Amino acid sequence: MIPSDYLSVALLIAGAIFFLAGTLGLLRFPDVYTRLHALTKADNVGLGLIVMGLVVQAESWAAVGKLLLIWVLVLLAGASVAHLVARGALQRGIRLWKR
Amino acid sequence: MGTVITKIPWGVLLILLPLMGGMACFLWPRIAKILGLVLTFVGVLSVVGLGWQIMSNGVYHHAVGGWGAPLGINLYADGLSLLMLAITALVGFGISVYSSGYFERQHSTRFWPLWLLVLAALNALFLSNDIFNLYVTLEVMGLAAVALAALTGSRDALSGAMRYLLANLLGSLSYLFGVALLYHGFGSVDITTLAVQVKGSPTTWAALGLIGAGLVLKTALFPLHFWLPPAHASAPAPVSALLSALVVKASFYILLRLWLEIFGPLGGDVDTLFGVLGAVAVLWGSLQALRQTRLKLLVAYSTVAQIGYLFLAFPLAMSAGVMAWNAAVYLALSHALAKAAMFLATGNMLRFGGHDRIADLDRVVQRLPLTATAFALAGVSIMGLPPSGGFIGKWLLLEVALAQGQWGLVVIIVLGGLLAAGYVFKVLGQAFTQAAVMHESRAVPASMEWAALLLAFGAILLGFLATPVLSLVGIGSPFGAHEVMP
Amino acid sequence: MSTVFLYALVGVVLFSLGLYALIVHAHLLRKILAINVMGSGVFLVLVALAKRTGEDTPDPVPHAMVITGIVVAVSATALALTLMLKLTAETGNAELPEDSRE
Amino acid sequence: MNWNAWIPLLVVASSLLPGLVIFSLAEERVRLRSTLNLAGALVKLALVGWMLWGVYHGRHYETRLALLPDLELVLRAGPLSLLFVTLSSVLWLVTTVYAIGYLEGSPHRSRFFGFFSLCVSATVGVALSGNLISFLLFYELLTLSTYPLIVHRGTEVARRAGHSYLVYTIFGGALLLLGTVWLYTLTGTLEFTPQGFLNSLGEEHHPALIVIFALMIAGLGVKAALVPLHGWLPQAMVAPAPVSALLHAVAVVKAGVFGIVRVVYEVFGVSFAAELGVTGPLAWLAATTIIYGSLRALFQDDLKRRLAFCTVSQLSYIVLGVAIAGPIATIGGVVHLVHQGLMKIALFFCAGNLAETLGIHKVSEMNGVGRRMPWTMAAFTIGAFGMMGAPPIAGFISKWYLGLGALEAGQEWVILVLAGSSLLNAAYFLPILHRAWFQEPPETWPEERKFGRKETAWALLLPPVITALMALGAGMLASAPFSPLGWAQLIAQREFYQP
Amino acid sequence: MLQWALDALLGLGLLWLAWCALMSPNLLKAIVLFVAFGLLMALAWVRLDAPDIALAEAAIGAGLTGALLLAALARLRFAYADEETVGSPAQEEAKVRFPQWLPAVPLLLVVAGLGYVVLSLPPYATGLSTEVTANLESSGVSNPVTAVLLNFRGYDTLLELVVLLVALLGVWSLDGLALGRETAPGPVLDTLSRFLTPVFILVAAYLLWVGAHAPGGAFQAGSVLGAAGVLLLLAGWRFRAGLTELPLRLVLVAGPGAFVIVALVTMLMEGQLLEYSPEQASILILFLETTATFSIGATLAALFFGGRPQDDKEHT
Repeated sequence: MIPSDYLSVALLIAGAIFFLAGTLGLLRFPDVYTRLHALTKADNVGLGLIVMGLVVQAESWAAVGKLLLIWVLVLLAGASVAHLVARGALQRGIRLWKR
Repeated sequence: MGTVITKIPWGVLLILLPLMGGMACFLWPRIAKILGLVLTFVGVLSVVGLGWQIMSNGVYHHAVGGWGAPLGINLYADGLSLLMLAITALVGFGISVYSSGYFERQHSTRFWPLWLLVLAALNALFLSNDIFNLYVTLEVMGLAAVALAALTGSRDALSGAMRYLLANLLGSLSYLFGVALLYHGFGSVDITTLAVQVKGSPTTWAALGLIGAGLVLKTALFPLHFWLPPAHASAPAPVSALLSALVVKASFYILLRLWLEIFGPLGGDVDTLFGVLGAVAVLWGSLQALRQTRLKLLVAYSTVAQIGYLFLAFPLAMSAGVMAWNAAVYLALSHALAKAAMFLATGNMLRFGGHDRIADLDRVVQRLPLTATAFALAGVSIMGLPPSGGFIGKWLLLEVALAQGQWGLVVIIVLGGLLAAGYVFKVLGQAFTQAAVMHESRAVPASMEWAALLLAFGAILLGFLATPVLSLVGIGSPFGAHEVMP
Repeated sequence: MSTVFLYALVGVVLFSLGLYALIVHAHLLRKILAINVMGSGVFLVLVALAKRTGEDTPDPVPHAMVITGIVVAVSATALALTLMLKLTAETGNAELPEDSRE
Repeated sequence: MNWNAWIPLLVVASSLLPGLVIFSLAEERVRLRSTLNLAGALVKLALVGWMLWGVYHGRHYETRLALLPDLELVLRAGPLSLLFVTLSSVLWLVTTVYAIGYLEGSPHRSRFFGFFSLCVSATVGVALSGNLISFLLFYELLTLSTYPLIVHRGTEVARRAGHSYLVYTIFGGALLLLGTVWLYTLTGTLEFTPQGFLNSLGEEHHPALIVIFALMIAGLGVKAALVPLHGWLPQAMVAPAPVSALLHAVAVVKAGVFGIVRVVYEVFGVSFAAELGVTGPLAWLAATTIIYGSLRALFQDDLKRRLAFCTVSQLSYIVLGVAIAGPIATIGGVVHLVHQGLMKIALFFCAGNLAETLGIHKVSEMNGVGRRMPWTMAAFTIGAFGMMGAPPIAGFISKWYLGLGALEAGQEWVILVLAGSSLLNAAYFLPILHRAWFQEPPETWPEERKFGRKETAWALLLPPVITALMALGAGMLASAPFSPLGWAQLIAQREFYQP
Repeated sequence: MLQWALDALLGLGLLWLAWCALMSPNLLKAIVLFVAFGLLMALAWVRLDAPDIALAEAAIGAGLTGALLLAALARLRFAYADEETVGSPAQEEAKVRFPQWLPAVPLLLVVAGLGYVVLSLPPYATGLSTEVTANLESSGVSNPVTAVLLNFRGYDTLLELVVLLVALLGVWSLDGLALGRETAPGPVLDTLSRFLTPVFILVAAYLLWVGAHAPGGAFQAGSVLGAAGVLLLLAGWRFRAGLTELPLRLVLVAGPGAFVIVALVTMLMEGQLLEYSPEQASILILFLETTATFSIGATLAALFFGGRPQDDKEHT
């Protein structure tokens, strides 16, 4: 293992932790809006960290570009879908969770 | 003149022309009817050309892409394929003529592209020598047939088509699994190559089981016939004719071809199983047909019974291969003509009277004489009475069965004929009498009556053509490999 | 057991699972799902066994077949779904009617 | 080009082609239709006459068409064939005239005459068939083309009669088919051969041959109306009179009987059949049918039904003649083929006339009808006496030869059957004659149609008179060279008992 | 060992997902699970060195099939909603017709039998890979899968494009319910689709081009185009009036049509159907793939749309 590998490992583990947190939120949060919140926030960051961890390992700039593109596209899709789901839920009259 | 005819690649044209025609009909619906008629007629000519070619040069080979087996796909046509192609062309032309009068404008634009694509798939299927390619042709044919069966959009048509689609897909997947096993067991999907390679092994038997089950389901052999009557009875008349006359024959053809080339010598007792199922199908289908009160269902159940006859050849072929297969092929050919005629005639009666209740047929003989004649002549062939193609087929089958002392089959063959007479005359008997319920009648175009009549006449004519037809089927000796079996 | 046979066996089981579901379920959408699962099973068998070349590159012919198969499957699914919807519109029920003819 | 090879086919075609054309004719084209029919009948008669002359002088007329790889459709004019062909052709001409008159103004005549011609073609085909598969082909064609004639009226009764006819004949056809195919697998040939072609088969096949014989006789017995397979015949009498006359007195039922003659003489060979022990039971079956038919006829009030049961009984004379298995009995049986046809058709024509002119359908309505329709009843009387076997009418010749043949073959019991049946014949015909001639006519007839000073239309009157005269002539001129008897003797010499 | 564990896990995961998808009491869940199953299948294809199939599976098997299924479910529920009685979820429950174990017994035998057969196959078999390698040079492409699809077994592919066309003809002839526009798509979806469409097109072009020597090709590219179409349709985009008739049909037919024409022309020039001369092979294949890509994309999108597209003014 060379130093860059350690960096990768650290980033990947961090990413995985974010995913774990996001999934936990998905399972444990009380309503659709809070779940969306947990899922998208955590996953976007998690994926970013994992992409970073892989970028460190990348062999060419083209590969780096592709990895980043994936992240950007997922960010876009995730944000839009989260918006659509939330809007759909609102339109169906699902109330916000309140303590 | 002769050399020009032998140089044109008729076989390929048989596939490409209807394929292009189907697409053209889709693009320009206005010319669909004319184009369809012209192309199905050209199909008849092409088969004649192909026949000429085969008779002067022997079996037809075409290595698609120039690669040849095992890497590429081979087209192959011997006497058996030629006869299937010929019957497809003839029945196809009849169906086209009939359809040109049958469909209203909206349905017409939907019918023609699908019909031409089915025709292309049928021709491709009969010409293919590659089991995976056969799968693809089966799918083209199956999906298009389902779409055609659902064309009217009525409740019965939709549920019939749905059942048909599910059965088709299940059959295809089972077949594909068998193809996968054969390919991985013996390294080829070319039938000729496989014929050499395949040895008796668990792989072969499993492939036989899967392919056999899939094709038997598609051919609607008892007890896997459940989908056939609803689908065939609720489709528009030309589609019913197409399904009963040609589409079920296509899967039977594949089964026969694979049995002859690959599985026959290794099949074990499967032939007996086929025979037993065929026998039950003959009885069950006929009895069900007798019970029906609706004409189209009666005709559809008759198909179930007649398919049973085709399978009776399997147990008999063990020791009398050529004769038994000749009988099966003859029965298949004459059934194709007769059943097409019968469904078309039924369609005429249905249009004329607005219903197909057998008990209320209103003096059809007098008011639609050509249609009644067509039904009667087709019935003669279905019953196996002379002179007709059905008679020749049944004669050959009886001869083999008697020569081998297969008394059970003898009884089934005779009994099936009697039951067939029962259901045919159940209809004809009512056709002379006046119905209790009067109704408004609707005119039937002459093209529809004549199409039915000429097809029926073809079934009768086949009774006089045994010698040339049987010598044609012998080209390339498709059944020859089996003759030396002990 | 090698990877090849592991996946091939999974394919066999998928095929049978699909078949089971196809028989057991009445709802047409489930039947269509079942057919798709069966198809995946067959494809898996085809491709898994193609890996037995003993080299790095597997046999490409089954791969091509499976791509063909996937396209066929999606075509059939689309047709089946449309049929199902039309049938449901007619009968109010996404199941095959028991023989409804008189 | 050898024209002789096509004449048998032309004989069949001479009624087939006009028939097919007639189907397509519009209902009201009476004259064209009649012309076609009569022209066909005359052409056929001419061709048959030509062949008669030729065969008498030893020529061969044979048409062969490939049917299956090893089997051909054979039409051959031998003496036996010609006997039946001549009968059918002559009677077709007569019946056509009768039918034109009988059906005048009734609906669906194109259909009727079309199928009628088909039936005649099939009958001629049956007669000319040179092997069993050709025979089978025309035999089934006959079944199919008769059906529309039986249900012609389109009533419920007609439909049921047609149904019953089909149940019997299709079943019979299946048995015949089975027997034929089975025989073919044993011998590899089906060609009708004088003295049969089964002699060479070994002992071990004899049980199979007996079963085949039974199958074939059962199959043919349906049309020949052997008890217990006769049930369809009386029911089929719902058909119009020309149909009953030609088909149910001559063509259809004779096809069955003719088939039995063929099977016994030219498939099995009469001596081989006797060796197998199958002729004895056949003779008993025929005898039973003779007596049973006569007994049933006694109790029928419907005239056509009475005649139908009479047919059942009389047909078995022929079978009996065959089954006695001797040369003289053979002559008696074969000649009865013609004689019974002539007499019975005359009777049916008369019955049709009564129904058509006066609306009489029942025996009990026939009081004094002889005074209203003397010519018709005179013809009826000749026919009836012929049936009883009174000389010099044709029926006497048949019974005489049958009796002689039975004595020659040492089967005296047959005499008893003949005598008994003659008594019964008298018992059911004489009361009719008595009513017709010696009872007072009623005030009004059930449904009378007037034909001016004539008793009925010419087309209806001439056929019964002519056929009755022919029956008389066949009896009186029996020793002339071309008489039915002379020809039957020729057949017996040439085909069955030549050394 | 780790590899093996991964494969085993993947295999079990596939089975578990399939079982859940097939037996889930809730139809929506079943479909979502099926899509997940498809994605896992894509992973399995990667593990089996079949990246071409992985791409096709992800795009078609999971993506488009999933979209079709979901759209069908939505329309099904919409149809139910019209009627009082059928609105209940009981309709969708995994209703079982007879004792569940009854078909299970023979099916276990089938599993055992087929499993035994599969295991009985020899561990090494080259199939046709040596022939493919030997002829790859003259096929015009260096990706063996593309070579098989477009050259060695191009005839299959021609018929396969016909299958796709037939399915569309079937859907149209059934008067399928066209995708409605119940709710306004909203600005986000609109913007997203506008932004993503060029990306999709770019990806499709890339896949098409790269297919000659690396995983990718007409089917993958076509399905990406199809996905773009689906997104656009969801965002409310419709065919412009005047384009729904002949122009649309021309695009749909272009793939198989070009294939047939090439087949004819090659036959006239070389003697055999679809026989390419080695010099022209690569350009012909590219041509065929390009037309096929457009057709596949258009057909898949049209299949998703459902009914026969009509001009907007007629469509209410």
